[in-house]
Amino acid sequence: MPDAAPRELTFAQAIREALAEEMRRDSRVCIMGEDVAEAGTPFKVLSGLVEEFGKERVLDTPISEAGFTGLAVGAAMTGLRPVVDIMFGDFITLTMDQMVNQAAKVHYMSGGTWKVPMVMRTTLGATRRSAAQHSQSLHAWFCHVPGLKVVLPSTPYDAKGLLKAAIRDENPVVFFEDKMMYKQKGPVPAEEYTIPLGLADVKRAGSDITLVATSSMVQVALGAADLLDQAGISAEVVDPRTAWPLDEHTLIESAKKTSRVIVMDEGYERYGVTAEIASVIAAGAFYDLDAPVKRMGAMHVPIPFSPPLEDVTVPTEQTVFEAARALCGRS
Amino acid sequence: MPDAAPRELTFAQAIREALAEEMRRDSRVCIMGEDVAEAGTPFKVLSGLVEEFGKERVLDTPISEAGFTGLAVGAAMTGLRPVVDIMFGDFITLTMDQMVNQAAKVHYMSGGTWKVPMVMRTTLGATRRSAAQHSQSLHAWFCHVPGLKVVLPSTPYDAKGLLKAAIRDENPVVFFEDKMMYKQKGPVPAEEYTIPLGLADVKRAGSDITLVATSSMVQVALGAADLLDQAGISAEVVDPRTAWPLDEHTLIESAKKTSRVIVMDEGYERYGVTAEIASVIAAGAFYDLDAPVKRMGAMHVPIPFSPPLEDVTVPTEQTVFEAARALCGRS
Amino acid sequence: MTTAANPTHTGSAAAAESWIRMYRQMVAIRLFEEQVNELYTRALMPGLAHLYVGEEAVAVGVCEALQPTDYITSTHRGHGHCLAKGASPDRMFAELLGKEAGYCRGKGGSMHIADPATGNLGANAIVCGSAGIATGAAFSAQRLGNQRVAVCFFGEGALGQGVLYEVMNLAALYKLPVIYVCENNLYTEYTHYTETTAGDILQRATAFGVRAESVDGQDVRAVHAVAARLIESARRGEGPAFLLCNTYRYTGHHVGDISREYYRTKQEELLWKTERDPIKNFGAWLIEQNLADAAVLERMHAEIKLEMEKAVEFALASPYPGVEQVGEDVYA
Amino acid sequence: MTTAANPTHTGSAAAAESWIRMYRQMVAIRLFEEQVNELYTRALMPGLAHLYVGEEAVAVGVCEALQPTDYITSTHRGHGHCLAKGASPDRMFAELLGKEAGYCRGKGGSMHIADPATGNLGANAIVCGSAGIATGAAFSAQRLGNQRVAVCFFGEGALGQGVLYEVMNLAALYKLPVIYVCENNLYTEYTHYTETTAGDILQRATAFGVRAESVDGQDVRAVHAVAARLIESARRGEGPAFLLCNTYRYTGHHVGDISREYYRTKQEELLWKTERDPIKNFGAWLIEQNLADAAVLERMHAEIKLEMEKAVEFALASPYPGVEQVGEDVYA
Ligand SMILES: Cc1ncc(C[n+]2csc(CCOP(=O)(O)OP(=O)(O)O)c2C)c(N)n1
Ligand SMILES: Cc1ncc(C[n+]2csc(CCOP(=O)(O)OP(=O)(O)O)c2C)c(N)n1
Ligand SMILES: [Mg+2]
Ligand SMILES: [Mg+2]
Repeated sequence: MPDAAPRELTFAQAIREALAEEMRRDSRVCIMGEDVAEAGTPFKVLSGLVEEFGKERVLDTPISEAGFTGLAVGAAMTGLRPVVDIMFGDFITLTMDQMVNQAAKVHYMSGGTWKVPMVMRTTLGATRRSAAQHSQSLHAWFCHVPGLKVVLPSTPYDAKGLLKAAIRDENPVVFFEDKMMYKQKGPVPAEEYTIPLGLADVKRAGSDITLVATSSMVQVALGAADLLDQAGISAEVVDPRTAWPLDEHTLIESAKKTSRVIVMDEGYERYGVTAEIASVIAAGAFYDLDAPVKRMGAMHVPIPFSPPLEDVTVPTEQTVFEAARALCGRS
Repeated sequence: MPDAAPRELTFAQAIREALAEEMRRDSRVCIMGEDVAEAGTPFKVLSGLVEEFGKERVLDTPISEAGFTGLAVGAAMTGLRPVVDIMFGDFITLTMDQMVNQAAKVHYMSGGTWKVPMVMRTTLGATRRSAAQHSQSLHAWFCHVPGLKVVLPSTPYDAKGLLKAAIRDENPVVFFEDKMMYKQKGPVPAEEYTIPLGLADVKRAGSDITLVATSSMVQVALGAADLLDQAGISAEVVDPRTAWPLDEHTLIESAKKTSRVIVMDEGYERYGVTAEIASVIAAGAFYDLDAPVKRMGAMHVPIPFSPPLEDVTVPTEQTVFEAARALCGRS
Repeated sequence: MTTAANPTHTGSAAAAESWIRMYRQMVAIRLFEEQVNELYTRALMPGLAHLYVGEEAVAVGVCEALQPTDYITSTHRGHGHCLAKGASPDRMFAELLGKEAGYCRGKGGSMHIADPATGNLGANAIVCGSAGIATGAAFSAQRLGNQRVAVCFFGEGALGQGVLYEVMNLAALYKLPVIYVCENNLYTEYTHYTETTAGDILQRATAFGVRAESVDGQDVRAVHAVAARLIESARRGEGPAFLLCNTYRYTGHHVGDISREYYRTKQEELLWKTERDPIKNFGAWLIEQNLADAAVLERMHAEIKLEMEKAVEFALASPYPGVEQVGEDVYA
Repeated sequence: MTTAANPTHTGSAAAAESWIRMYRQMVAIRLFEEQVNELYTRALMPGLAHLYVGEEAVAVGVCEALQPTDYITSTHRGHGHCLAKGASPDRMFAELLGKEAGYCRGKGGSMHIADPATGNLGANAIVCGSAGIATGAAFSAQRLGNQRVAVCFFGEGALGQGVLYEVMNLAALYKLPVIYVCENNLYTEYTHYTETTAGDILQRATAFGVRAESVDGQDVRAVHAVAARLIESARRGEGPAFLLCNTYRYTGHHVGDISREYYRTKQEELLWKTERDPIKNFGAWLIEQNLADAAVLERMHAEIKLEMEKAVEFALASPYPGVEQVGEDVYA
């Protein structure tokens, strides 16, 4: 259906469309997870897929995250291309052995003979009043693990293109979706496209400061950039899109251009994604930076339930705006 | 037994002595893990303890890392002070839910009413020809998690003092021991002492470059410092000793003094401990650094079995020496 | 909740008192949950909550057989366990609203209520997340010799989690005083348990050396009788047990789960509500046995309703924690 | 390893061939392991290895009932499975020495040998680490309709890992063609299994809907008979099975585990070696049945010994991988 007219999809729809297209294209692609079939997940992201592809390919599992992730690893090694659904990113704790000691290492340990083309889709993000065990953004763990790729889409367009690329990838890929973003709309062309893993995207060009932002933080960065604009500061917003492979080049070039950088990610700030990106930039743009690279991530506390407390644990447009202004010497 | 005479213990003996002393001091302290009793662990670190304290307090468990770690969380909440033994650090993958979603969060989620005074002892380190599933240094994951403390001792003296402090701590503490270091000797006084968690230690003073090194990398840094000395470069070796709490002040002050820094840790370099420490230093000593902070960690590959391959995956005295020389403009 | 002797099998006054207490407790849970639903519907509660309506007899029957110092662990569907173990509704509502007066100073919310004073080690939002904790509490009890017992409540969905079998094995090996209470309400979130559970549930316990029984979870007397027996046996050092309670949740998986026809029929719901309601049936029995008359029970309902309304008011009027508290309680 | 028809229950020539092949294979495993121990003792092998000596009948009896395209997963004690499924000793030794000619280009070592050509999905150094993988291979086989079966070998220590029960439940629900072969050699590392295993092992499978049988793991004919039956039933779509093989490891947990008196007696070891040796007993049976005579078997031993020595020589003479290979194979 070649249709050039601009089309808007929600983030959830974009994910679903990517899955449907890949499942039509390749009969080896199947989905497994808790309440993924008729229920279409609690977030309703997968609604309709079981109707089209049947229960053989959209598989409701028991609440056995380790078990069905392990099953997916073996299935991926032997001819299928499973997409595993881990409802909340907090539950990846249960899959670490399967993902890290198995999926990530099979190819290497076997001297390149076995492959594990699987995708784990899961969620991140707080401010949903879901408390400490349903609000974490733990993707930094997987970024640390050789053999895995980690995708952090921030728009419906990126989500669709990156998910299709992830499904076609020959390696285990972990795909984190911000659960607060599912209803957000954005343009998604009807034509087929994929986005290669490992390419950053400049979401907004600017000259005074670089805001590197991932996933849920991209919208925050763009909002802050608007505020900064009004304050006469031109912010560039760069979205790495994949935390691994990491497009260091684009990040460093932007930093060299603007000479000031804030790195934002919704995972915990300490020992998290912002640390890697900040230190890559601090080293790569060392001679061009006018100020220390500033990091903004989740506060180092288990996510509290109470709304006024939860709200201060993550960066907001306002806090980013203020930090950026201060970094530019205009506070 | 007040005895001021210098006394040498191996790293393993220091650990064992710390445990024995704390078990004598406090009947609530108990040990659980696989083959910890008569076998005293495969590393023989715990030999003799079951003989003194009995099988009730030195408990052989099934191969159920998640199960007995979970049991320890509950036991810690209700009056005991368990020390859990996870044989290889690679198996923490199986305990992530218990440690991260339970142990680390209980105190906070309960509004400060329940506490989890437990210690997980485990190992890190490669070059033992143990291949990809028995050679990882995954401590960065725990460093990322609020509610946990992470200890990385590098000498018998530190190991003993820090372990005693960890056992007395009211929080879940993860204690990583370099398995290649167990037979290394060092002075350990016979007198009682503890080392507070959160204090870095300058292992060697110097003025031209700072080598920040953790755990297994401290000896490497000290060796490199000797080589550097011969090349006319004075290296300061700083050991944070605990990755969390992190003694940022000492690290930054050393960096300010020397103006050049290499951060070394045996975990994967990417998204690992070196990223956090490097970015803390790059920001904290921004105006004093003469060169980008250099990071040296494990190569981003599953640890290979083959000796010549394994040997190049981790920093060595020679590679650190060369990197330091280059950083000082003397390559 | 009751005193040392558990004379509920006799026709004594103490038994009668116990029956009435259980009835009251079940009604309290139901009316508590009605308020929760109301708060959600009126958009006064942040987030979601998982109601225990329909399953009251399980929590109450079991907790009536526990001492105040005994431990429980609970789940995402935890209000019932929490109340049955003795928590007060006002601080619970405050917690559900994220207020400082809540059991967790607002930090936990519906899925994390914990209360050392009543031995409540905490609700848990990880399915099966508290199996280790309960087993560990039993381990402490055994090692400290304090005669306590730990009860681990969980839904049948937790049967999917391997750690359950790991800790049951540990409990059997060490003969720990822990009771695993499986609330089989037929569904996990939106999937019937038969689609996710192969084999035989009771055998899943006995295979690990944990004796197992099942009971009609809608019959509080039956639940209480078998729970009391298992608990006292565990207390005597005879080891762990598994109790399968067959029950049903009347409403959605959570308060927002309104359209349920795609996973279960309205007739099924109706059948349980009309034929198998634990409160209604138990009330009828109390009247039949001349232990209460209808008017007394009605008055009780009204009283409790008022109590719940007051508790909600308290919670609504309570202040949020100050923002500075966000960084407190991370480390002890 | 064998052809489609598995006529080992008949007295046919094919059956005789199969018996001889199994005998040869068991001897090959034993002599392979002797060379491994030798390499360790002479400090020619990096790291450690876990010998399969004493357990040969399990791997051989099971793998004889498999097709070349069927899958296996293996453990830290994996040389026997690997050989029984058809791997060649020279590339295995090369792998054990970290040489480029090894099955994994030297990257895996003893605990990670994998070989797509023989359906070997890989040994695994995580206890129970391959249970998910084997189950997934069976899932693929079912979905792709390729009639393959997957066998998951593991020691009884893996019964401690919850994930085993998670995947058995999945296998039963989806009726997957997977056989879980539990090698109970009585010990984990240094602990007798009765100290770590409550309840009943077979029930731990049946409770999850997986039918279970046990067999004398020292009797290759018995192992083969029951394995063949379970495998063909799984292949027909009748679902998973669990096979408990009672066996014994003659030597230490690993090559360096020399002093074992603190966890088991020398008498016990001696008893198994003298009375229950799978090779000796099977050889005697072959002779008794006139399927071979002592001289033939002796010649076979000598031949295999030579083959193993050659394989070792090959491995010793092989080059290490070039250092540039360290970064290859991380991503496909
Ligand atoms: C480890 C984990 N996986 C998935 C979930 C999401 N989840 C929350 S409740 C639930 C269903 C639980 O069913 P059951 O145990 O039967 O309890 P019920 O809700 O019926 O009381 C699921 C899948 C979770 N909280 N934790
Ligand atoms: C998850 C995990 N925990 C612990 C270990 C350490 N370990 C290696 S082998 C072993 C014992 C295994 O016993 P069993 O499964 O009976 O196999 P066997 O060695 O007897 O063949 C242990 C505890 C491991 N490799 N993986
Ligand atoms: Mg349920
Ligand atoms: Mg064994």
